[in-house]
Amino acid sequence: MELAKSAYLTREEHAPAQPRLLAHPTGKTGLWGWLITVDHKRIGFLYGFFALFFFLVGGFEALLIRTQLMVPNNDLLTAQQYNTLFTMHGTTMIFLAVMPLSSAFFNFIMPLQIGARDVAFPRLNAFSLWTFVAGAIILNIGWFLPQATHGAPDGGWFGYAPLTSKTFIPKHSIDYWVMGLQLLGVASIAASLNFIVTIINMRAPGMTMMRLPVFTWMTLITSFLIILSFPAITIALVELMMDRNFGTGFFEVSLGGMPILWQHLFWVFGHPEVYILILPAMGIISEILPTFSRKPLFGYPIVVFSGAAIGFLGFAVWSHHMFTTGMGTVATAAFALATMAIAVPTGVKIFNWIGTLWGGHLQMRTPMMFALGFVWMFMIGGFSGVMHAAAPADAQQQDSYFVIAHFHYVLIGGSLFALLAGIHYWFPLMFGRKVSEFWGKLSFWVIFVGFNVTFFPMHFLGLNGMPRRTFTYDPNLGWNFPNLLATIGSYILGLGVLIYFIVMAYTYFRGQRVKRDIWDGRTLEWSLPNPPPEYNFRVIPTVHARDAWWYEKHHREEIARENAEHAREEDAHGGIHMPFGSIWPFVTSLGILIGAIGFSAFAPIPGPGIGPKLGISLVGGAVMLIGIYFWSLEGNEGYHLHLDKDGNVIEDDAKAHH
Amino acid sequence: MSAPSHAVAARHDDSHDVSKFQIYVQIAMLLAVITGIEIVIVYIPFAKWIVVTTLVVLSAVKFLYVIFYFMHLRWDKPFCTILFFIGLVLAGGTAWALLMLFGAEASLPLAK
Amino acid sequence: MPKFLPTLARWSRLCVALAGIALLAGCDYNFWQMDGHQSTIVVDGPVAREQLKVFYVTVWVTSVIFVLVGGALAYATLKFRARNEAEEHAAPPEQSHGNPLVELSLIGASVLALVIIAVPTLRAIWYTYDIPEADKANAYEVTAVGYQWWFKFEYPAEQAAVDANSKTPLISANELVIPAGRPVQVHLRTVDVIHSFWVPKLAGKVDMIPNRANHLWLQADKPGYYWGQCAEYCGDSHAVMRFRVIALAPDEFNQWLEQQLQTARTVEASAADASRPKPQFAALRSFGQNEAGVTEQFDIAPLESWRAKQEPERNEDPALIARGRELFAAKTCNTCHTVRGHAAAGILGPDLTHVGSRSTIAGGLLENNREQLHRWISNPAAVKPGNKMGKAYVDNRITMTPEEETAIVAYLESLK
Amino acid sequence: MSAHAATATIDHHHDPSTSTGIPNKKLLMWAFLASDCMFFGALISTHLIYRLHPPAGGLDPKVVFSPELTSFSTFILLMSSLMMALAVTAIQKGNVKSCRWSLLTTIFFGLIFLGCQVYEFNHFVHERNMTLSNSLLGTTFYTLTGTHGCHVAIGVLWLSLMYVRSFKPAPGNPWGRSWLSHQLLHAGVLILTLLLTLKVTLGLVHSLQTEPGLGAGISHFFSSEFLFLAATLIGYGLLFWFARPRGAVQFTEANAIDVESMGLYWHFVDIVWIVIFTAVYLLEYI
Ligand code: HEA
Ligand code: HEA
Ligand code: HEC
Ligand code: CUA
Ligand SMILES: [Cu+2]
Repeated sequence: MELAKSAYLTREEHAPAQPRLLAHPTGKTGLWGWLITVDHKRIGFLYGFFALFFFLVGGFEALLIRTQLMVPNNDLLTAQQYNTLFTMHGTTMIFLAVMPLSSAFFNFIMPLQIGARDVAFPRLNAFSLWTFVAGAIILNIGWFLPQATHGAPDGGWFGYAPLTSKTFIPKHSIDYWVMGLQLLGVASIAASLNFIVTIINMRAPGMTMMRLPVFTWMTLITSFLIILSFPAITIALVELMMDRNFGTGFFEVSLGGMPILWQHLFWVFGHPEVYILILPAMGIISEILPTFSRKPLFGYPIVVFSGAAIGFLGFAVWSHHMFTTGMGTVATAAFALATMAIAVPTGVKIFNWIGTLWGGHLQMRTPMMFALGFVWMFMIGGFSGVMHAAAPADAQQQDSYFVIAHFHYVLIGGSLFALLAGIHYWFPLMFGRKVSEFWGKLSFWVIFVGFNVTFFPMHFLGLNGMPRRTFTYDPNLGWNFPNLLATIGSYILGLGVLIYFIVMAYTYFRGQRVKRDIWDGRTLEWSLPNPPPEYNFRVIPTVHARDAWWYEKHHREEIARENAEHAREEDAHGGIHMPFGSIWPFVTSLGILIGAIGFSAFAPIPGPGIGPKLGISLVGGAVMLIGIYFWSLEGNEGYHLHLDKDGNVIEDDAKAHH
Repeated sequence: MSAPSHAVAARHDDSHDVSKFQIYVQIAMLLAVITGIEIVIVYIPFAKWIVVTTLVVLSAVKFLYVIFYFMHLRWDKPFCTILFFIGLVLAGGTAWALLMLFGAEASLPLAK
Repeated sequence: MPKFLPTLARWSRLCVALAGIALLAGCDYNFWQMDGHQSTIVVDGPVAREQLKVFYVTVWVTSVIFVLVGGALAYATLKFRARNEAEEHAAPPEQSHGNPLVELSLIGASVLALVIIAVPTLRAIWYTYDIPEADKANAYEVTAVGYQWWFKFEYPAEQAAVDANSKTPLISANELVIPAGRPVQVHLRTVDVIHSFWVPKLAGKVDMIPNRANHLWLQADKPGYYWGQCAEYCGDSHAVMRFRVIALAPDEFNQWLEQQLQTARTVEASAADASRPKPQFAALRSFGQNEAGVTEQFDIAPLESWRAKQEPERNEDPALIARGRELFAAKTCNTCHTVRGHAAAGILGPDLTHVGSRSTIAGGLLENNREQLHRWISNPAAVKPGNKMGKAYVDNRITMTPEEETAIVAYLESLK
Repeated sequence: MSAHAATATIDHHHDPSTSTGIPNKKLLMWAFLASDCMFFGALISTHLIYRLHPPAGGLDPKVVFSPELTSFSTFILLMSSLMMALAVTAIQKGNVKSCRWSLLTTIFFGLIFLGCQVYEFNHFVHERNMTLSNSLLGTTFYTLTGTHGCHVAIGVLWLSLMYVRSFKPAPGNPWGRSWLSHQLLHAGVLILTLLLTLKVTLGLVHSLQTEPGLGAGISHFFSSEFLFLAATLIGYGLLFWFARPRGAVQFTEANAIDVESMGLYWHFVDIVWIVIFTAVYLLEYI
């Protein structure tokens, strides 16, 4: 039976055999289709969509910051507005832009790289997505509420106690921050558990751990960092929330609390967090450089191992953010040395990337430009990191613009460049179209120049004593020119970003169509047609070598024989298993959102008044429980697809399977 | 997805299945006894360090029995053990480091 | 070769050229010299110097690595680049997988480079933490207390007169006066949130954390006037929480102390005054939000300007000052401010006993002159958003006519 | 896989559909527990740090705590762990009935533990004057043990749902049509009955403690808790009715992995208590 050409089936055609109270929604189109989707590629796309949106928002906030600082004693913004802006800029960029953008690639690319048809728990994946969206909403909700009593978060992105206590910021702004981050934590942990199980358990036959593509390895390590570091901030936030709403004394000096504890708990999370931001980027770079050098990654095992070493060491250095808190000599020395040690595994990666280029045939395509830009910029950012690690020098640099320069070099020159490279690199796979080389490279150069003009002068500003988080400065301190320069740079950077986005949007609709595997790729995702079908692999591939697809391309007959045999086997076992879509993850997240709004927006300002708070929270809790209940009743059922040899769906049966 | 026949065979020479019930009950008794010892020992006027060490060791024994038997790490693939111990060791290490940091003289809170 | 490449090359060359010009044009007087008032590069004390040395070590080591690694990277990129269509489509190169020997030796080299950084780092950690044993006896002790958003300075060793028969440790605000050439131990405390004490030219910062006894030490090589700033985000007006450190030669320091230990100066009306012409006050100017509170002249010789502040003005108006003193109580200023000897003992705001002798007010934000005093007391909330004095104006319903303001300003200026 | 599972024996230590042979759910649970270690690590650290630096004039835990009750609930939690382990073995052998009984006992012990905790908190607040916000000890103690209590409560909820799910009729079972409403009702009655049990038990303990003499205590108990007692008994009657045999169910040996992952969670909650019992309670007495 010849059905539709695509694998996108309608609900009627696949009504389940058994009558049921709540039939599985199987719609594949329209808004409903997006809400119920459990397809890792669509979820990845949604992550990317929201992340890029919030990147623009965060960038817009940055431009406002820079405009305020363009000239001394500017009064474009009030102190209050400025403080809100940098808090939200930092929080947005880290939690709502870079992390979810990495997550977009984890979702979209990782299962394809290991030869899987989906992640291990597709509905949990949808739940992570929607909970992330809920967290983003809570974080930003304050913009739209009365500023005097609500307002967006304004305690700085690391929200040091006791400034964030009710005594000093009685508004709800901090409650939104607490709840927002809490939800983002839930989303990230759930997603990461899923990725860990997927990578460890869902690999195609022959895909041993030491054959995993480096990007997948970095996904795994990042996921571990997330599940092991987020609990620390979750607990810190719980304690803060208790202090704010239930009068506990965790950070309350009058009861004997020690606010320094917040800093420790925050940075126990915070430092691994920065590696959560950079490791996926390093993974992307480790895919792009070999592809465009047309040779395997230099020293694969040691690159993988150094990634793990960075992740592990990352848990032992948190106090380098606290060198100025008077920890005493021994602790300071220990953390300084541990921090420096991280330069070694990081250096290994840089060396191996250069080794990869060495002797290759470098094709200077746009992704490659961004990747090379990454290596340069990240190196500079890393060096200023080592300067911070030298604790006595850091006593002068901490909380100055030198830190701002350091981390924007690693975050933009590092993480962001790699993510932009990744978008260019995988765009043809995701959408079947390719960005024009000219416009791609142009956006690269404008971003590259703008970035350096913005942030290089900040090193000098910091060394010349300009503290961060200051909405104004006096004209007599020698900071005028570098600030002006930085602001001009940020406009250039903004222009570059704008070009980048316009080009992407244009390409999405009108760009040049390309055939599969346009870069002559090395890893399995390139073996798929673009865009990949819902079931990813017609036949689960058998992996024979590290660069699996490269090997397949050079052993075509052997692979064809193998695949035909596997296809027969699979058909005999019922065909391709596909999970049903489900609305319950969305409902669960919706319940969480409602509950969190109740909990943050109506937290008692001082006194008890818990009426509306309790009410709304309970409604949210009930919705959440309903979601979970029906979700668990659904069981992991799905339907089967059978394909003909051209990949058309020839038959499918909705027989529930386990 | 058929279970390979050797797996089925392997299952049968696993004698632990037969006596699992007894094992569990015995371990539960052991754990109860250890708990009893713990409660008693804190009241015995030994040197402080002896009591602390004993308590830590006894708790660790209970802990290990539960994870290796009740949670059958003993019979599962070692990977599960590794996975859990990554978290356990990091959590323990972090807790230890925090206690050291706060124990250092430089971080004593202000005397009132 | 794709036809866009020449265009692209032209574009990028233009961009790089523009960037270069922009950077070179940075002949702003101290962009490259790095000798601003808060410079960490041009420093005046042993602690800051030690920290700078460590910084230079890191700069040199990383620069060398940058040249080597960057060189290799640049070389590889240029050398192995596909230059034309044919090279783009050439057969792939040898699929080599790595070279353990190279990798191990690079790891070794990195470790070595880190050791070069680590050794001076460790030395400096111990040196900057505490005053060297030999100098301890010579050290001078002060306590700095952070408030949202100003600094209180206590001199525990100095007993100041409250009235004829009681004394209290000397307290000042926003300007820390220290003896030059002597190590100074600064105890760091806070009454509310976390602040950080930072005088870049003298020493790196240490935070003031609630429920924690932090300290730092610093020393000024020679007499001088130093800029400082709170370096930890502490709420709305963190950006304008500044202070000054004034280092004086021993004699001058003692002289200053002597003056500060006195109770507040009381200007008596004398017969001579009646005949003296009344001072003319300039018309009050209204300031824009965030308008600079400092003048350029001040910067040229700040220490001299500070010294000039120590002397009483020549033509004071005793009647006006006396009126100001009355108003200071009438307007409830004394509930928050201390003026030793003038029946004002509030502790929520800075001690004003000798406010006239300070070169700045409002936490180092405004130069201490008639105009800025007017600006401050007429609307403190406009100068420092969220500050307690602004709140007090609302809570206590403090309003002032320009005449009253003038009187209070005259009074404050008389408090030398 | 389900069709297959019904016919062949299942190897509970090897799942051939995954790369490592470890079932996905088990791996997920172990990874989560690794993460949970960090949660409790941070909380326990907070508590211990403030015990290391107690504020001047703070409460003395030796005065506040009552070791007898805590030892009792520790013992109860251990026993619940045993029952949980037995539930897993039972279902692995395909013995649904024995599994159900073990689950119920586990739930019951879990509830007793929770009851003890509620009692303890209540006692500390009213008798020992330690509240969440009047002392740092209260702050860290309640937050830490309360978080553990939340874990237990979630576990109890999960166990209850699993118990109810074990009655879900197999396909082809004639009364399968109405199972959803039936199941909802069953779950509701179960949870309500258990809560009532808890309430009644607490009431009994309270009466015995506050009234002079056994007889007075019991009569006070009957007079004050009569309605609750009656409701509880009705609840148990309904539960028996719900649990009457009605043909084949879906819950089989193949669900062993579900029970097992839940068991992992439950045992973890137990080992966290082992640590808390030592670090929070016992260490204070030396
Ligand atoms: C992507 C994120 C990212 C990454 C990868 C890093 C990487 C590093 N960071 Fe950074 N860091 C941040 C993000 C990041 N950081 C952020 C966001 C903050 C500020 C938070 C805030 O306060 O708001 C911060 C702050 C910060 C501080 C605190 C500063 C302060 O507040 O006082 C310190 C201190 O040690 C530090 C150090 C380092 C070090 C040593 C590395 C190393 O991992 C770098 C290693 C890399 C190299 C060294 C380059 C390549 C190596 C070679 C070529 C080999 C040879 C080199 C040598 C032997 C030197 N960082
Ligand atoms: C990944 C993280 C990330 C990224 C990508 C960025 C990107 C940028 N950041 Fe950010 N930054 C942080 C993380 C990041 N930052 C953090 C963590 C802090 C600390 C916060 C704190 O102290 O609490 C910080 C702080 C910070 C400061 C210091 C504020 C202060 O301390 O007072 C400054 C100042 O210049 C700055 C500038 C910029 C600029 C110019 C960009 C640019 O790269 C932005 C480029 C993007 C654009 C310019 C967007 C272009 C969009 C348009 C042109 C269209 C806009 C229109 C609409 C939305 C409708 N950042
Ligand atoms: C809350 C009570 C409060 C009241 C009432 C109050 N002040 Fe203040 N005052 C402060 C605080 C707090 C500051 C420090 C503000 C800052 O710099 O952030 C201050 C600063 C000052 C300063 C600058 C001192 C310095 O060295 O920086 C002057 C001058 C001053 N007040 C004068 C007055 C006068 C005159 C009045 C009455 C009309 C008054 N104050 C009423 C709290 C108060
Ligand atoms: Cu005080 Cu910033
Ligand atoms: Cu860090």
